[in-house]
Amino acid sequence: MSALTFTLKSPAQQRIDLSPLTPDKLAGKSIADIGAILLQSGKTKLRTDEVFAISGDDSNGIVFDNANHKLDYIGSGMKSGKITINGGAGSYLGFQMKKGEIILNGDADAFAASGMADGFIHIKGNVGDFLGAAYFGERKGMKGGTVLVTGNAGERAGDQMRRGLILIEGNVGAYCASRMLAGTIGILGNTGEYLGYGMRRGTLLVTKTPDLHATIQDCGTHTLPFLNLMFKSFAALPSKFSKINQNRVQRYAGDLANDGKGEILVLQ
Amino acid sequence: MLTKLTGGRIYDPAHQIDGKIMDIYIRDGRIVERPRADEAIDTEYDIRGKVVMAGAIDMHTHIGGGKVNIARTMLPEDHRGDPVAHNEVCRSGCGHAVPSTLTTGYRYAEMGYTAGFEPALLPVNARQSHLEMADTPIIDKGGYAMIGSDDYFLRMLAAKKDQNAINDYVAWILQASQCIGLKVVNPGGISAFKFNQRWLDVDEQHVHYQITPREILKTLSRAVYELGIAKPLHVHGNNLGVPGNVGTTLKTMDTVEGYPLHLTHIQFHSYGAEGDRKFSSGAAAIAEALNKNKNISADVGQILFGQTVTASGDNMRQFANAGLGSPRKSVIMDIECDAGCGIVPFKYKDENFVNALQWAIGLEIFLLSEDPWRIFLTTDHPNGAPFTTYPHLIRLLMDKNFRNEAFASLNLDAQAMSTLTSIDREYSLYEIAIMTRAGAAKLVGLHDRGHLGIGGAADITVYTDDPDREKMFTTPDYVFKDGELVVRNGKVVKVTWGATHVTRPEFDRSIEKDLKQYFDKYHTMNMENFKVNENEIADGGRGKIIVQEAKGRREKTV
Amino acid sequence: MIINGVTIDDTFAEAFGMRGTRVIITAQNLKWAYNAANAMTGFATSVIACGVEAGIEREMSANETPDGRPGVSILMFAMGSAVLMKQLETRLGQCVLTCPTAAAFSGIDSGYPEITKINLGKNLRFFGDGFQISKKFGGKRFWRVPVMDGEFLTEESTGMIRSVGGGNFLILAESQPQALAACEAAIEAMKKIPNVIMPFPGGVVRSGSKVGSKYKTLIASTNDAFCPTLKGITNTQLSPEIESVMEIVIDGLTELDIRKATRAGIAAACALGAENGIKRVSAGNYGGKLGPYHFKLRDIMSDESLNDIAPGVTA
Amino acid sequence: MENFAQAATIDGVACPACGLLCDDLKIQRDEAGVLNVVEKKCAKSVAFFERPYREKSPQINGQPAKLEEAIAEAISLFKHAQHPLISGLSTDIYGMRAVMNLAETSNATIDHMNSKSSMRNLYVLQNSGWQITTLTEVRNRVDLLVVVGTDIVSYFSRFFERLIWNQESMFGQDTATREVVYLGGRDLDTSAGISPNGTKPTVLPCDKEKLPEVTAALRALISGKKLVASEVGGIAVSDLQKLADRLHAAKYSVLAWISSSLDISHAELTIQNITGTVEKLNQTTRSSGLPLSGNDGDVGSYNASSWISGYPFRSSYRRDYPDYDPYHYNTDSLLAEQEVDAMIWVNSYNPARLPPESDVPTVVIGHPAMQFKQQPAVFIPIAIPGLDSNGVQFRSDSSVALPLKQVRAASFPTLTEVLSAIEAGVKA
Repeated sequence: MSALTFTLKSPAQQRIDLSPLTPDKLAGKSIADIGAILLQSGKTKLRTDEVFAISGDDSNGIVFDNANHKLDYIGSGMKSGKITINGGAGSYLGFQMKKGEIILNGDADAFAASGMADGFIHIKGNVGDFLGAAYFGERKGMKGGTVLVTGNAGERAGDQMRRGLILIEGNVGAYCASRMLAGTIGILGNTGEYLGYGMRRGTLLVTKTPDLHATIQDCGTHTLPFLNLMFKSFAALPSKFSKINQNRVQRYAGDLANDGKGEILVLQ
Repeated sequence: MLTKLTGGRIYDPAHQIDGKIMDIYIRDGRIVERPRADEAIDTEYDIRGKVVMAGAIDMHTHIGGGKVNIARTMLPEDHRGDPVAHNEVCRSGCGHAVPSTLTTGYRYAEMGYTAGFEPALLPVNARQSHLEMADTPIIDKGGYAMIGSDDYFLRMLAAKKDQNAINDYVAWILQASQCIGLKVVNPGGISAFKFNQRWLDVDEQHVHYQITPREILKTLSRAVYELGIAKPLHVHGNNLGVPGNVGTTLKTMDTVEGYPLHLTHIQFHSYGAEGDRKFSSGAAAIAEALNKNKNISADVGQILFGQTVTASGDNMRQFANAGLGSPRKSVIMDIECDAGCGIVPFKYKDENFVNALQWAIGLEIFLLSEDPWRIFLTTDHPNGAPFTTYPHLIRLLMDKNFRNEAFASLNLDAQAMSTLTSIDREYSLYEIAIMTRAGAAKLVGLHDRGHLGIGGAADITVYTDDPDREKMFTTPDYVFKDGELVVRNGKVVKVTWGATHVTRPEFDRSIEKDLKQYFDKYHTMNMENFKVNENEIADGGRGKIIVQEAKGRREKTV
Repeated sequence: MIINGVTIDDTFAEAFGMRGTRVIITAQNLKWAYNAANAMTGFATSVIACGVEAGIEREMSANETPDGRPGVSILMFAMGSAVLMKQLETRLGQCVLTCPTAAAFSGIDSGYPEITKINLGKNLRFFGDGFQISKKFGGKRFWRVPVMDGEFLTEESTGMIRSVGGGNFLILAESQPQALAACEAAIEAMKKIPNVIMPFPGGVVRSGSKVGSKYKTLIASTNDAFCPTLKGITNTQLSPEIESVMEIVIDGLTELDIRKATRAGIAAACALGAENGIKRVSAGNYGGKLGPYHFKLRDIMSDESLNDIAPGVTA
Repeated sequence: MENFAQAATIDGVACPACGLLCDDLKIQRDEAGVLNVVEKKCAKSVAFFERPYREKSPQINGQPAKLEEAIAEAISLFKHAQHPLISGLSTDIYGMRAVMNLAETSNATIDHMNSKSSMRNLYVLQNSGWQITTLTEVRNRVDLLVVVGTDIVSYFSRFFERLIWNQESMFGQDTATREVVYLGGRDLDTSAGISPNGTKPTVLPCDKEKLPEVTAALRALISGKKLVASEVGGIAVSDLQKLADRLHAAKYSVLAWISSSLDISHAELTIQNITGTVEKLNQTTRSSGLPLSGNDGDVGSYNASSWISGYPFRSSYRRDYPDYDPYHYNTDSLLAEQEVDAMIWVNSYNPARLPPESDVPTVVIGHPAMQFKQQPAVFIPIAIPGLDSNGVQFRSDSSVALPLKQVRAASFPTLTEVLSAIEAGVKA
């Protein structure tokens, strides 16, 4: 068995919705069946084999080669298996993902891990805005699982995040953790303005002292035993986060405008 | 063009026809006499063995206007779950809790409904309501103008203006807003909330106007009666949803002193405060009062489980309920010193004690109310459930076993508080035809609808008799709207545009002098622009107005 | 059977099914872990009046515990799940939540066929008055409750399994000091066995009981057949030279754990031998009618396989 | 049928030049069709009504063309596009209906020229909802007006005249005692906030970029939280606390903002702090938000789109059903990414609102006075609702829709006529 591999034939003008191509949806299908699956692009529907050269037979491990930022909804709603993307990914990577694993060797566009329920996403490049945020109108963003970003993340990362873990090795843009409800976001790089704006609950772990707005207030320096547990849980991750072992933090809490039970922990 | 429906089993309660095999002839949108033998039948439908009823009429459904559209706008996540693709006949849209206007029309028609009435049309927002209803295809529509918390009326009442003056204002409002009925929501309460009153019972005074809901109800029900408007005053009472509000509702029945009164979504007003959780069924008391007071009618406002959204003019109560919403968001508005609105998404759950009991209370009211001419089948769409659940609701009423099975899966504490399973009644097809056709037409005052008599509009629904009543009422074989076949096998085959029903009791035109001054002094719109012109509804050739008779003033006061 | 001059009676200990759980308590150092654990397992000798039987199982080094601090594991047993859950919450709340630097974690997550999740800190979190914070690591939920010394950290739940309580043996000796010395030796040896506790003071109970009493309201009373001062007036089980009898009661997560502990304990007592006044080892039972578990002393003492450390016994 | 060749004085004219949609204007028309606003004028209404009427023919690539030719050209551009966009959408409800029909038939995405600001409010509506009020309520009830981040009059000239300093109010309030507070913004024209009895408004200025912090602080104070900071965005916390106390004491406070003036990124979060403040206040007293918008028909446009498709603008018919993605379906990024390959730009009211410059072939259907820097592929001048044709427009508060009346003779086709012709061609 070799990985079911989709190699993009040529760069697309219009974004292509790849939500039909997940391991669980392709299980048991022949290459011919898969080739005939229609993918929305612009106003038209393209056959999968028009868009991709298809090879391999193991739908439990899908590979997209030569991929780019016009390929949306990769791994959307996926329930099992693994998707590896070589190149880049468009928006909605792992949208409302239920389980499984996505490895992106490249950058992703906006709304990656939006509404994600469980599973693991590793973005080895940068990711756009609204990482782990909610679909429009919904009150909860990411609800579980782990997202690891080796590069930088855009604005509003973790907006309305409800549960789960986002670890960003690089920098994050403005309004990271806006309206966050719960869960944990770790950031090793720089943070943008209005960090934790409207944060209701949840934990932000940063290594550099951020500029904070007035409704997030200092609660002093503390040694927090739970950090031991947390860093232990990071140990197996392919990430710089696995090296952290320190439980002394400056604790800021807020956003007081929004009941104020979130925390920003700055590693000392 | 002559069409014959051959051999169907007819249920036409307006003519006391209960399952008789008859032929129906249609010409130019009307039901006609059997033609002469030499007249050619252009189209014949062999419907032998099928059940035939007039097109169904939803006498209370929120299908157009500000709060409905706010509900639509604020729920993209709900639409996303029910996208409606276009086909060769129908345009696309969205379904579920608050469908897009086009989809609303299609889905009503596909269930055999040929008319629906927006029960809370704010006069100040009438133009929008009619615009939305104009974009609702196939079915006929109409609105009940909502007053009773508007400053102009409350001023008149506080100033003890003569009933004739009130009647003139009511008639003017109906004309200006192009409506067929009059509605009052939480009488006086919407206004009271703007003065920071959080509660208003039937005999409590409004802090500013020093008047009570009782006076409002009495005056308006009398106005409706004296103007000869067929549709009794449509009342959403005080204290909606409040445990123990059954007392308020019984008092509300008394306020009108014998004038006709329609209590809408009465389920939400039939709660006791007994038991450990201080929430119990008041259905028995309500049904008993309904059975006794022949001047009172009601629709139920049944709740059914699942996600929906509540949209109401009652911003006082919606504000109080906003915290219970799911997902947790709400829009609460004060509107133009005229009305208000509140929109709160809601998810009714069968494992929830209160929701489960609400479900049982609604069904108890249906089953304990003896006169199907005075009780109507509604979910208060979308407040209790989307209108697309009607076939399911019909099955609950017609099939005791089905009902009892559903009951058995409810919250156990709620089961213990309900006597539903002790009620053996099953609605007959004839009774369903009364509730959803003949009775509804009579109530609203649609003289040419809701029946299959000669001269009636050919709004006709043909079903395959199926012991699974949900299936039967979900997928009619044929639906004719004004004589045209619009639905076949539960799918729209032709899109037509229904009419808007209004009524126009006469009034003293000179009242506009005072009204104009009032508008200029206090309002932010011109009185002339407040009025919706008939041409606006007929605009684009897709709408027309049908004026239903109002039999003039009956007993003028001196 | 005679070991080192000590007669092993041909009898059995009769034990009951119980519900058992393990909790790991950590703290800044062992001293404070013990302070919490001792309090939590205090007054927990017998279900008859304490609700639960509890004890410290063993010490844990920093690299064994979830939060990397030193700690101890405690076992707690009760006759039913409801009472166990209630006692666990009460004791955790009064003895660990209150104890400076102490934290509590689940001690049973896997390794048993049927594990029921029971509340550990789940309801204690409300002490946080809304300021409590939940965190989930490795599929397990933890609560951080702000308290005056920092944060009380507790796992949300721990595992409860069907286990065995009331394993026992009696040491019959020629004098009270000799009986006690044998018990001490037995307890020392038994403490090395995982998954068991000996819930009585110092692991030893002197007030062995029988079922029933002349007083209608009492369900148990002194085991007069083993009371040396009554030798002449009761239907005694004691030979004339026996002056003192002491009992060791064992609760264990499994039947096998109790067998191992029993063997280790009797062996240690017997090592002192008849020359130190240890004459007999017996066990308490009710004729086999009440408890489903029968620990036959002679079988246990002849079963060499019990010396092995069984797999899966790590805490 | 009115004879537009006759001079006339027209009362009660509704003015769609801004979202207040004042319908108390008096307009004079001379025999030549020249219009003068004679009563209740403001700069915007004068610009709108008094701009001289000029005949103008459609254009293809800047060259005059017949209407049929221009429509044919638009059809060929639109029909073959892989992802067409209809943007601008400055029109009335009748025009929007035609937009929706064409959008569905051509599988187009739709967006409004003001969507960047409209979405700030719509995001709030869709996420948390809000508690708001309407113009007549403000006119008759407000006792404390807090204006956030704007002076209002730069956008809505007659706001104070019509809604705050009105002489009479329904409930006997002495309107001159109404209090006005400007919170945030710089260099505001606060003169309109001076009461007729000379009382000056409270002005608490700050940079717009600090409004997220200032509104958060106010909400925290309203909720009874204590702030460590002594000033926020240059405003003393003690001043904010005074404002919080006044809000708690007011009987019907109104917190007004203008989404287009809140031109800071992620402004919806700031608006949520305003609406959150209102929500908190309503636990004990009455308070309402007042989102002001409605210019270029944006409120009517999203309302009509919502009832027809379920979604406001920034939605699309490129699938067989409407879908909604306000992040991606926005004109600027669709053009920048070349995701769309043909655009129709609809602009009825304000000729200055040009389509964004891009390489994407563009059909402009709009105000005859539009002057282009970048010549569109096709330009079709149309009748202006409320001037050259009848129409219906929604007011800022979304609760009131008013008829727009034709007030002069005009030879331009309506947007509906043009779009319906294009739709017929796309369908064929």
